Parts: sequence; structure tokens; C-alpha cells
Amino acid sequence: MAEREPLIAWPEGGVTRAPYALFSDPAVHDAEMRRIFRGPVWHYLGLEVELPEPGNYRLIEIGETPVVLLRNGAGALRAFVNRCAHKGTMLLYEPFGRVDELMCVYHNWMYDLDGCLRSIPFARGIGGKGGMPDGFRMEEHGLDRLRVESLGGIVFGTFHPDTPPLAEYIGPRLMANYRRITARRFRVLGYYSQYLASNWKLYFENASDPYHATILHAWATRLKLNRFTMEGAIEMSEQGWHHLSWSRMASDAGGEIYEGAAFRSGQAAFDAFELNDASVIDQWDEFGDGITTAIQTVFPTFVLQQIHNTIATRHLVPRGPAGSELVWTILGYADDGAEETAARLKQGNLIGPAGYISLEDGMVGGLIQRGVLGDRDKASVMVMAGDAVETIENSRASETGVRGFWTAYRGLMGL
Amino acid sequence: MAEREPLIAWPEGGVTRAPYALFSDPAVHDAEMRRIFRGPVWHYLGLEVELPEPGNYRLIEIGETPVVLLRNGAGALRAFVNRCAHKGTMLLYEPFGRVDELMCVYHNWMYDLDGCLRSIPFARGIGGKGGMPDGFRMEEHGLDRLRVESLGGIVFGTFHPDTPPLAEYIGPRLMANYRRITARRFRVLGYYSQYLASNWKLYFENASDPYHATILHAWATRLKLNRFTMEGAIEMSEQGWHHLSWSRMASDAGGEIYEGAAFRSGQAAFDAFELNDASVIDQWDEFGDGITTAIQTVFPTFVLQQIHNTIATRHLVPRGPAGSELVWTILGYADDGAEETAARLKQGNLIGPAGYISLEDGMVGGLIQRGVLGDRDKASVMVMAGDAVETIENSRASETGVRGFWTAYRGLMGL
Amino acid sequence: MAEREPLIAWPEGGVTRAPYALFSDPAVHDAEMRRIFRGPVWHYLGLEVELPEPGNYRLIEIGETPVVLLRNGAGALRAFVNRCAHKGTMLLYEPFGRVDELMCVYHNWMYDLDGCLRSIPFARGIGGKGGMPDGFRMEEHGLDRLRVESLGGIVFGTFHPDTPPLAEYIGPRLMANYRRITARRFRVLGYYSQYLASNWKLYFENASDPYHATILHAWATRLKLNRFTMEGAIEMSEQGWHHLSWSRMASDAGGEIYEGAAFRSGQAAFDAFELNDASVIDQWDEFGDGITTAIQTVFPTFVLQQIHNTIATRHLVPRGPAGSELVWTILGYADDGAEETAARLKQGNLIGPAGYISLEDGMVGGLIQRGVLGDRDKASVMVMAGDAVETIENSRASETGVRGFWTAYRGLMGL
Amino acid sequence: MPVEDPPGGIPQAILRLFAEYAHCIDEDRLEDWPGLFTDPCLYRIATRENEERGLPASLIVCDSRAMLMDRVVSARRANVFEPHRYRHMVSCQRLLDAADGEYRLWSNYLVTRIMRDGTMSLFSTGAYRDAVVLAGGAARFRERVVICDHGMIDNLIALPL
Amino acid sequence: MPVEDPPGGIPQAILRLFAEYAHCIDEDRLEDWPGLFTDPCLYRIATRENEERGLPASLIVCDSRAMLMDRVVSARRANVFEPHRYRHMVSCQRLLDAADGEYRLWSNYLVTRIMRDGTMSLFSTGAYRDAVVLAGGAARFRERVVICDHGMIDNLIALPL
Amino acid sequence: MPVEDPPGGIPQAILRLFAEYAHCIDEDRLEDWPGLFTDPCLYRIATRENEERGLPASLIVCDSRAMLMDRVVSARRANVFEPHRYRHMVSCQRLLDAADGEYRLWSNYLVTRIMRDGTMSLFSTGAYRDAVVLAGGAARFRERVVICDHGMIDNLIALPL
Ligand code: FES
Ligand code: FES
Ligand code: FES
Ligand SMILES: [Fe+3]
Ligand SMILES: [Fe+3]
Ligand SMILES: [Fe+3]
Repeated sequence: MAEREPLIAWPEGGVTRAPYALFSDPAVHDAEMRRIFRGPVWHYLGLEVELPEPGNYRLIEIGETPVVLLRNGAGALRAFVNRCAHKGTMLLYEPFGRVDELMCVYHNWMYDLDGCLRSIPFARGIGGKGGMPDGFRMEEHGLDRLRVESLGGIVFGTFHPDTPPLAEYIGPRLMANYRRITARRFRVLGYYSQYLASNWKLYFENASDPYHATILHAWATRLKLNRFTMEGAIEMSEQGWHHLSWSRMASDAGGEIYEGAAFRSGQAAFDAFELNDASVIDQWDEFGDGITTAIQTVFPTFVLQQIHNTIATRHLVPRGPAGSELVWTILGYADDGAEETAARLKQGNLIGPAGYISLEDGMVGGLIQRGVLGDRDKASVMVMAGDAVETIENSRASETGVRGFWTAYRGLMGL
Repeated sequence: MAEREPLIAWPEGGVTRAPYALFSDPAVHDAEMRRIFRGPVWHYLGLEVELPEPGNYRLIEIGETPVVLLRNGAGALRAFVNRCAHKGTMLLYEPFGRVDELMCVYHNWMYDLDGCLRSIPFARGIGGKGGMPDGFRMEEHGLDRLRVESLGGIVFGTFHPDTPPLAEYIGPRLMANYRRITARRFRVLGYYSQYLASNWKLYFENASDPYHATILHAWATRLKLNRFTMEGAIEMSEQGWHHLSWSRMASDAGGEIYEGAAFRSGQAAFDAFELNDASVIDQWDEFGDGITTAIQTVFPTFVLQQIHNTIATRHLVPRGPAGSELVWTILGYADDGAEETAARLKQGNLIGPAGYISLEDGMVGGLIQRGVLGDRDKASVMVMAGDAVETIENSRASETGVRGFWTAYRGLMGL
Repeated sequence: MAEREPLIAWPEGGVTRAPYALFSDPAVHDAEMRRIFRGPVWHYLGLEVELPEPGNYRLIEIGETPVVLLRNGAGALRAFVNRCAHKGTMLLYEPFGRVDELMCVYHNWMYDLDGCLRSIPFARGIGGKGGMPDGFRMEEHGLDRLRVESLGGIVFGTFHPDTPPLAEYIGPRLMANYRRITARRFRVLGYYSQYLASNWKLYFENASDPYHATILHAWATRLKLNRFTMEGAIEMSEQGWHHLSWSRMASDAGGEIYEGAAFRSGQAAFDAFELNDASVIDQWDEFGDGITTAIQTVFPTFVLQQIHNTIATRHLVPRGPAGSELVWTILGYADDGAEETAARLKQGNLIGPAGYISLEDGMVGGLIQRGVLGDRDKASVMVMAGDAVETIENSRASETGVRGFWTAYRGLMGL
Repeated sequence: MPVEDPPGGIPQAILRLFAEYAHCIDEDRLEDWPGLFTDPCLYRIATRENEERGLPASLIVCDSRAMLMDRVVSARRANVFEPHRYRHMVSCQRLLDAADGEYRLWSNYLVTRIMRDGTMSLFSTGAYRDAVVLAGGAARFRERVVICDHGMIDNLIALPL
Repeated sequence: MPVEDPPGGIPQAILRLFAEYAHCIDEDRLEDWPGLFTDPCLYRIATRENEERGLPASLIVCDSRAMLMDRVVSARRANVFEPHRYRHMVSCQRLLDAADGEYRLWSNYLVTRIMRDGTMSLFSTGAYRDAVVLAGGAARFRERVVICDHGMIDNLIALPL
Repeated sequence: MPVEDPPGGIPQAILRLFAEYAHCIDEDRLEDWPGLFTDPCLYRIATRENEERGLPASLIVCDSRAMLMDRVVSARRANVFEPHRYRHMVSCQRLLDAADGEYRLWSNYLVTRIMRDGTMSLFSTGAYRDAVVLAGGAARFRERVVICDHGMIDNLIALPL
């Protein structure tokens, strides 16, 4: 098929280069929807606590596909494409809810919570006329089902038969932080999302790139919340697809290299910059390991976040070649006391579209999208710490995380 | 030409299947604009009563082409592409009006009401310099003309030389209802339109699909305005392209099958649902045949409607692969008395974008558009009453109308 | 490469025809961005007076490429693609400003005002770990630079090595008016822009087409501000790419041909049309040659305007195949007295998006864009004064200017 | 020239009625909305193009409180549509005349529509042509005609404008 | 800090003038619009970017009622454009000061544009900087400066903002 | 049914506070904005979906004037974003109750965002849920909760809504 021919020519330099055409070409986008989003990867579908009862469901978008995650009558998790088998109507359109069955509004074909077609109005016709033909088999017209795995209260799904088990997909090294964050039962504190006027990959590169964190987010750098001079590392999953970046704020040493350095955070605007009310950054060491920031990615679109005591999942939904939506779920733990909840809510000022430490992330993608449009044949250059995709202990001056993203991308895209 | 290669592979099952790629592929859309909209089909252009006098005109869009319908000085109907022969400027941009000639604003080339170019400013130049060359023949630069036919006060046009006469195109069987509705002179009661965030074919399938009517529009079903247990039929034109669906409200028998059935209209929300003021559904049998609903389609984009005493034309304009606009003309008859007009106006609550019986039609297309985008290689399944395209007496438990649409579509598209 | 195959078939008639497909085809648009906008042409970048000091910069868009024009420390003009060499982030996003260096917000790579990469944060890593590899050469990662020429206080740039010197590009004949307008130092009176819902070429055809001026802009015709019966000419540059159209208002002779002619300006609406307050058209002969209108184009996107005493530059930015933005810079001269400035400001009513003499120019492009979409295989017809591209003395009844545009276009596009 | 406002301009109770009308709809208290009208009453959604051409068709027309309530009940229980909300802005209220406790007003409105997926759009602009009766400090609409500037509706109208 | 409003706040006649201004334009009574200004007067459409940079160019500038009327007559008879309408919303009116019967006010505006094909768009937002004179209960604009937030205009401006 | 307005309706000082709030933001006088609140105070940006589901997360939450000022200073000096402005429209103000010099109000707002490239968009609509204290003729927000109708934010929020 035409689509098997390389869509673009990848430049010399392998994963240290990303050709700009990848961020605006519609043919590349269509191929990604098939080769990556329908490929052997795991997608975030939701949280166990969002579906406490049989019949509870939530909707989510995987690439361009609407999906429903629900609990069947027996309490088992099921995920289906949210599309009637008759003519393709979306079955559900409230984001969350409770149902006994899935009934399509258009002609009321009805499915049970395992996705099996159960009834069709006038299947026998009227007065013996019309109706469904004898050859028609209900069991051949059920909903398209995703394979589901739930791990630590987070539910993932995949369209592909060969996707390895979730824990193996994440890999033993990165499962450690995954378990660290998911050890307690979650409590949902809220939701919001950001529309980003940039290709989805630009955001996921950003999330996989600790190099920018202490530079772009000068607010946090200046307040000594996150610096390269703290203990920290970039850890890569065994196959190199996913990354974890963490740091220990208390351990800052040699931060003076930031003073008057050729960074924005060293510039005059920052002289004497400090908070009038520092309660917004009050935090406690809830994991007992002093780690104050831990950002973990699961290729291609999931981020698990700890920033101080803000816990959140981020799920990325492509919106055509030039846009994407980032959906945040703000979390606490079910056993939080009132004080802990209050502190998490106040630290909420640090994250999301209005977050002191994150609002720039939404902006840079747009600057790149417009910056590279005119030169689709040029490419970005990601050689910090060379060209390897590997864990780098006690330094985050590396682009290994981003190279890891491109390693997975090239493999699945056949580029 | 490349465009003659099949744009998509049609799945097994012929017209019982419609591949989802048809609803979003730009190449398919471009081919439709040529093969169908410029093909041997008739397009709605307007009403005789809209053009009472010589010089009266109205604008309309046929696919992506702006068209003007007018009466020339002799009172004859003419239709032209609304585009100057010089550089393509639209000549008229007020929806309705009266003109003595067609003068382009850009360089004032002037055409008569038969579309012939009559004058060009400075055609002889200035001081003998410039102007039009000797070889230039005005008669070669007239407006592009459509062939026009007027039938029962409704005016149609076609771009194609081989389109059969209009009455033959509609076909003898369906001309009966066409004559029934158009027997009296129309009076225009108003206009409005709906933007639909879905491919034009999804709306026309809906209009050709009586199967959904008593299910999706539960309001009317619950109030016993339209049920399959009433007398009714789906009648197909001889070549199978157009359909008519009608029913007799008074004849309802066995409606109890709707009670507690696995339809939405049988659900709890409806217990004791009735109108506080039923004057909105007061009607009279104006055709003397007891038929209370008659929906007739003319492929590819025209609907002639009787719902109770609401008479209307609907004209569908594609807006790219993912959108369309449905233009309603609300009608009465010139000899209506004040009471009849008042009743039609009040019944207006039943139709249009805010209509009790029609507002869902605008919604389902959008649910399908988004539902199928991610699976362009899958297809809808339309096997109710088998795979035939044929009239089915006294039952509407059939998708023959929709299969008829796809029969015409495949034939013209060469798919 | 595929793109070298002709994108479209040009019809018979050479530059007297422009196929309508050129105004909506995305593949044509992409090719224009490379073959024309990156080709051997000069683009407007700004004005010397906008950058009085070292470190002053202004942003501008050339096709789809963001560009920064600045003065380096030595006061020399430099132009770069406004894009970081690391990952493509736009470096500057305030339209005007002053900088000592160019620092990218994302990872703070820093460039000097000659576009040379000067510093990279953590280039040596942290604690000897990470950082840039030994093979990395800063000098290979500077900004993409445009060649710049400044002529009469107006700065142009080109991406192409073979573009001839600017004065030679404009050509000796048209340099005369260019020098006439740029003889005195400019003063910027303000900025505004128009979004045009039409392909960029439709606007540039309009600007190259004096034929429309006395017809479309009936306001000015009626007030005898610009008529073909005045002295005037269309002058073409030697290679035929650029045009100048001028007229002398005082010299009107035989204007009666406009009375009752088959032009809009001759129609009833105009009987007794005159201004209640004529101060808006008070003017003085500031160039001492009686020329009251002089419109000069520089292919592909620049217009230099004198309309009475309104002096302006216009710069055209394509926005996809179906849109464009026209950016106006309203000018006076540094040595203007208060009275002259006041008169220029009042005459400002004549120009721009609300200008009595120009507001129609924004409209006709949209009428063409929608008028031709449905017939991409048809073409416009531009035969006034034949098919030649040549200066025509003392008459403007010619489309030579537009044919000149298409001459340049076809040559660069290889069509 | 329209008559002058009474001293103090438009009565507070009427401005309050306008706000209450908007909030009944925007805050999903549809059941309170019919009570803002007299009975009988006139509530119409028309388009400016039809009005200016003297064409009588409406998108919605109700002439009794019961019909208003039928709109609410149908939206809640019978008709089906993707859930959404409106947000009303009302401005430039102008009193046209006042006689026998009935006030005629003309105002501009703008309504945005917000879908559950978070998308927001400019849904309708136009004018309100109102007849309001003031009795015992309470104001009610004897007539509210919504004149949409646009003849094209984005998909459907399920809630009052 | 700006001065306090006079007791009772912004005079009713001024609020009425604001509404009348909007409706003259929105309801296509353009011929009534010049009468809302004193003669001489100042009507300007500027952009915030130019204002903030001290650049004097305007999109429209009229300093007499006759010039205002020329804008109306030209739009009616001489200039040609696709027919459209505006809808004004005015909000957050703030009285800056009042002296000798002249009131200076600052307000926010939003204007939507509706084309005859039914499409509707957000056309302009910005501020009105006004000087209003109150004489014998009648209010007129001695000065209205429209400061558009946006330097880019969608196609053209044929009607006053 | 909500309580009646006090005679004369919503106090002028409160309407003035609403206008001043909008202009501090829209005219880039952010430094004046915290002074419109009491200290302590509550300023929150929430979403209607979270509010209606009883979920407490906010986009922004400040409980002191110092925190409000930190938002201003951070926007000015620490955070980086493409420069832009808002334009506020506020409408349908409704007084919910008034007791002991504290007024509770509910209003609708609409905010457009204008980028430096001239593009303008509908950025946010929703409701203001306010508690205003009137002391010595001066009005201040003890609480302003901004309830966005939309859960999706276009890119980022750097300025108060
Ligand atoms: S589309 Fe679902 S039942 Fe027909
Ligand atoms: S385009 Fe119509 S006259 Fe030139
Ligand atoms: S993108 Fe510019 S420094 Fe990284
Ligand atoms: Fe970040
Ligand atoms: Fe229907
Ligand atoms: Fe022109």
C-alpha cells in the first residue's frame, strides 16, 4: 500500500534529529493514527475510582477514536469504541454517567455492558413485512472492544493484539515510581484541559524533556524549586520508550551557577523576585524519600505527575496535525486529611494552564509550530549528552528522554 | 485521469454497506462535486412565487457553485453560475432582488438577463490606446447557463446535458405525491437554515430513512403522531434513486408494542409525558386522504415535506467533507385563510432546527461524523428488509430508502 | 521530485489566462511557498526609521516564515529566520523591540545580533555528566540568514543567492517613482492590517490592475479623483514583473464619458452625490509634478503607494490557499510640518480597510474566491490591450500590469 | 425620536427581570423560566431577515405559559441532543415607551453556547423586543420576541434564547 | 484613583445615548447617527497598538457632523460591499470625571458582524473613550474615540463601530 | 425566589467596582487589581463542571492580597507567555442578598483575548459569584469566584479573568 512507502526521508543523525515536516504534514498525521495509536501501545483510559459501581462509565478519546470505559454488571472493566455497529453513531455523549445498557439514539439498537448487541427495534418487521433478514447474526454486530489492564488504580487500553502486558510495557525500572505514586487509592479533586495550537508530538517532547524545566520555568528556578544542581536523574525504560525525571529540592548544591548565568532566570527582571505569600509552595515529604518532582511518561500520550504534593495524570489527544488537547485529572489520595487536601488545592496554583510552573509548556509548542512551518525539510537538533537513549544518573543535562520518544516513534512509524 | 481510479474500495455487501471513509475524505468530496453535483441530476433552484416579476432573482448554492435563478425580461426563467466571465467575481450577493441587467462590480462588465455579455467599459480604450483586441468576441464570454425546468411551481436546474426531463427523473410513482403537494400555488412563510457539523450524505441518508423516525423522534412517537403501527409505506422511484415515506396518523393500530418496548420512547422518562397545551399539534386533513406525514426526496439534495400541515422544501448544501447547510423554505398556500396560516405557523414548532420532531436530525449526523472518523475502513450496515431497493407496502421497517440513495451514489461516482 | 511535474495544466492564451485552480489548490500553495517565496525575489522587511538604534528589531512574515529584521551592535541591518536552531522555537514574539542578544525561551540558547550561537546552558553538563558532545560546533548552529538590501529607507530581504541587486530587480524605469517617493526620510504615522478571505494572488492582481480603479471605486470616480480621462500611464519594469500606475487629477479631459455610461458610477444612485465636508480630499502637490495617484508594485508581495498625500507601504502575507493578510504602514515624512501631518491623517479616510477609495479591494477577492471554487478548470480572461506585457503611455485601459504579474509567476513556478 | 426615559430610567424590577431570565436559562433553572411570563403571553424566536421581509414564520412560537412549560418538559424528557449550556449577555437596553404599567423595550443580546467537551462558540446575537408589565413591583414579560441577526442556526435550538 | 460617580452614578441620559448609538447602527438607522454628536465633534476609529505607541493614524476620523454624514451617504450610495450588520454590546461603563456639564467616560465594547449568508463572527472588541455633553436633558458625543484591541480588521469597515 | 433588590437596585459603588475590576485587567493596570479585594479575600477560577460535581480543584486560588500581587508580579517578571490582552463584558448582574453591608451577587461575564498579531477570540464565558463589602462608600470584593462555563482553556491563563 502507498502508505508503506516512507512518508518522509529521515535526516542523518537518527533520533538526534526530528524533521519539521512531522509537525504539519496531514499524511504523517493519518499514518500516526493507524501505526501508533492503533499500534502495540497502551493508552490511558481513566481511573478505577471514577467507576465505583457496575454501570458507571467514562468517555475518553484515543487519537481520533471515541472510547467508553465502563464496569459491566459483574463489576469488570470493559472498554469499547463509542460507536454503534449499525451506522456509526456515538452511543454516549455525557462525559461520565451510569447506564444499564448502551442504547443508540438513532434506531435504538441496544447493547449490553459487554458490548454484545441485544435488541434491534422491528427486527421482525411490521405485519410480517420488513425487519432484519434471516442471515443477520446479532453476535457479528457487537461493539469494537479494546483490551484493558488496570494497574495501581489507573486503567489502560490497547487496540493491538501484540501489546505486551502493561507492567512489562512500562518496564521494571520505571514501575518503581509508578508504584510509588499509585500505592494509595486516589481521590479525584477535579478536571480541566488545555487546547494547544501545536502538534501533539511537540507537547510530548516537552513532557519528556527535563532539560527545559529549570530554564523555561524560570519562576520555579528562581524560587529554587527545581534546579539541575539538586540531586536528580533521568531514568529510561528498558526499551527506551518512556522516561522518568525526578529531583530532590532539599539537596540543592552549587545553585550559584544560576546567578548571573546566561539564562533568563539570571537576568535583571529577577533581582529581588520573591513571593509575598509563600504559602503556595508549602509542601511536605509525603513519600518519605525527599523527591519533590517526578515526571513520568508512558508512550505515546500519558504523563504521571508529582510536583511537590500535586498529583495528576495528563492525557494528550491529537486534534489534527496542528493542534492537541491536554486533559488533566487532578488527584489526591482517598485517605488525605483536610489539611493535606487543602495544601494540594493551594499548590494547584503551580500546575495546569494557569500554573506558575507549567503555563509556559502550553506556549512553546505554539512557538515551534509557527516557527518551523516554512521549513519542513529542516530538523531539530537533540544532541545533549550525545545520541544515546539511556538512563543518566545524577544529571538531567541530557535529551535522552526526547530521543527515547523518537526511538519509539520511528520504530512504530517505520521511518 | 487519476480521478477515474476508484477512490476507495467498496466493501462486500453493495448498497447495504457505506464505508466510513466516504464521510471525511477530501478526494471523495472533490469527486462528488464533479461526478454527482455536475452530473445528470436535478438541483432545487427555488420557487416560481419567489420570482413574481421580470428581473426578480434569487441566489442559491449548488454544491460549491454559486447560482442565480432569475426571470428575464420576457418572464422566462433562467439560471446561471453567479460568476463574471472576466475574472470570476460573483455578480450578485444579495440573496433576493430585482435587476435590469447583471453588472459586475469589479470592472462593470455587463450582461443581460439571458446571460449574454452586453458591454465592457473602455472596450475601445482611451484615446485609441488599449481596450479589447479585435479578436475578442462578446458572444464567447457569456455566463455559464444551467438547464432549467419548473414543475408545480418548484424550479430545478441541471449542469448536465443528459439529465432526463424532471418528471421522468422523479418518476411516475413519486410524481403522485409531488403533484399532491404542489397542486396549489405556494405562499412563502419564511426561511431559515441549519449548519450541520457532518458530511452532506449523513443528512440525506437521514432524510431517506423512515426507520429512525418513530425511534429517534420519541417526542412524536410518544404523542402517537408517527408510528410504524399506522398505515404507511416507503415508495421508491422506478430507478430507485428517490424515496417517499408516508403515514396515516388516524390509523394507528397495535401501538401498544411501543409501550415498555426496548425503545427510548418506552422508557421511564416518558411515563405520563404529555403536552400541557396541545394546540401545537392541532391539524386538519387538507389533502382529504388522511395522510399526516409525507417525506419525499429527490436525489441528491432535495426534500419535499408535509408534516401535518407544515409544508416545506429543504435544500442541502455541502460545506466541505465535514459540514453541510440545510436550507428550509417554510410554505403555505396562496389561498390559505387566516386560520390555516395561523395553524401552519403554530405547527412550525414541530419542524426546523428547534422543531420537536426534527431537532434530533441535526444532532445524529454530528455523532456519526465524530464516531466514524477513526475507522475509515469500516462501514455502516443497512440490511433492514434485506438488500433490495424497492417499494415496500404498508411497512416502514426497511432501509430501502437509504439503499436507494447509495444506489444512485455508486452509479454516478463509479464506485 | 514529484513537485517538478506541472501541478496544473495552463490553458491556451498564456498570461491572458489564469486557471481558477491556482486560487484554492493546497499543492499549488505549497509549491508557491518554495518556488516563489524562497525564490529569486525581494521581500519587504521594514523601514530604516523603524530601527533607529543598534539592537532595535521588528518582526515580519515572509510567506509562512517568521523573520526578524534588526540592527546589530555596529548598526548594520541583519535579517534572520525567527527560529531557534535547537528545536525551532520562535525567538521573538513582540512585533517591535530592543534586544542585546537573542535568547530562546525554551532552553535559553543564546545568539548574538549576527545570528551566531554564543551560549548553551549546561553545555558542559552537570558534575561532568551530560552536556553537549565534543563533536558539536556552535558555528554550525547559527540562525538562518537572509540577504538584506536597504534602498531609500526601505529594507528588503531575499532567501535566494541569485536574486539580482534590488535596484536592478525593480528596474531603471520604475526606480524613478521609487526614488520620487523615498527621497525624503519617512515618519511612521501608524499601522493596521486587513484579513482577506481570498488567495494572496487575488489581492496582488488587484493591486496590479489600474483597469478596476476608476470603475470599482466609484466614490473616487464620481468625485473626479481618478479617471481614465486624466493623464496617466501604466509603466512596466524591464523584465515585466512589476508595474507602476499613475495619474494627474488636474488634467481631467472628456470626463463626460463617465456620465450616464454603462458604469456603476454613472447610475442613478450617484445623481447629486457629493461630499458635505470636502476637507477630506484637500491635498497639495508635494512632488511638484501634479501626479495625484501612483501605485507601484514589487513582485510578489509589496506595494508602494501615493494616493493624494497618503504615503503607505503594503505588505501581503499569504494565510493558506484561501486567505491572506495585507499589512499597511502609514507614512509621512520626517520634515513634515504640523499642517502636512494633519492633512495626511485626514486623508487617511481614503485608504485602508475603511478607506473610501480602497475598501472595495478587500471585498472583490472574496467574491472571486467563492465564485471560482466550483470550476477549478476554468480560467480568468485578461486581454485588455491584447496579450503584451509592456508600458502603455497615456492610457490605463490595459491589463498589462496583471499580465506582468502572471509572467513572473509562471516563470518562477515553472508553469 | 423615542420618548424620554421616565426619571430614573428603566425600572429596577425590569432590569432584574432581564437578569433573572438569563440566569434561569444559563444556570439550568429552566422550570423557573415560564413563570417570568404572563399568561397568556407571546414568546417567539424569529430571524431578522424574515421580520424585515414581513415573513411570519418563527423558529419557536409560544402563546401560553403551558406552551413554554412544554418546551421545558420536552427538552428535559422527550427531545434528545448533546447536552450544552448558554451564557447570555444583554446590553443597550432602551425603553421605547411606557403606558398603563406596560413598558416596551428594545435591547441587544449575545448568547454563547458551551458543549460538554469544553468547546465554546458564539451561538446567537440579535435583539429582544419586549413588552413588560409591572404589577405590584413584580415585572413579567407579556411579550418577548427574540430577533436573531442570523438566518443560519448552528445545528439546533433546544433551549430558549 | 478616578473620582467618584455623582450620586446616582452615570446619568440616565448618557446610558440612553449609548443605547441609541448602538441601535442607530445595529438597526440600520445610520441616518440618525450623526445627530448623536455635537458639531464640531471628534469621531475616530483607532487601534490600541497605535495609541499605545503614540502613533496618530486612524482607520476613520471625522471632525464634523457633515463628515459623519458623508460616511453614511457613501456607505449607502457610493461604496460597495457585501451587505452586513453589526450587533453592539457595551459594558463596564466608567465615569472618569464630570465638569461643566461635560462627562468623560470609558467603556468596553464588543461588536459582532453578521453577513447576509447567515454567518456571524466576533468582529471587534475594544474601548470607547468618550466626552459627552449634557444640555437640557439631552446628551451628545463631543468626542467618541473607538480604540480597537486588534490591529487586524476582518476585510473592511463600512459601518461605524 | 431571590429577594428583591433594595430600592434603587444594585448600589452604584458596586457597579463601579465591577467596571474598575475589568479596566484594571483590560487596560493593563494589573497592579491596581489586588487593591479591589479585602485582605484576606478569596479569588478563585473554577470550572462549572467541577463545581457542579462537587470537585474542589481550581485553576487559580488566592486567599490573600499578597497572593493576588504574586500573580501580578509573576506575570510581569517571572512567567513568560506571548503578550495578549483581555476585554471583559459583564452583564445580567443579579443581587442575591444583602446583609450587614455585605452584598452577594451573581453575574454573567464574557472575555475575549487579543494577541499581538491582531487575532481575537472568544476566550471565556461564565459567571461571577461575588461577595462585596461596602464600607464608607467604597466597595471591595471579599470573594470573587470565576466559574468558567468551559473545562477547556485555550492554551493558558496568565491574567486574571
Ligand atoms: S445508528 Fe445506532 S441504531 Fe442505527
Ligand atoms: S471581474 Fe467582472 S468585470 Fe472584471
Ligand atoms: S528550542 Fe531554543 S533553546 Fe531549545
Ligand atoms: Fe515544562
Ligand atoms: Fe428525522
Ligand atoms: Fe483598488
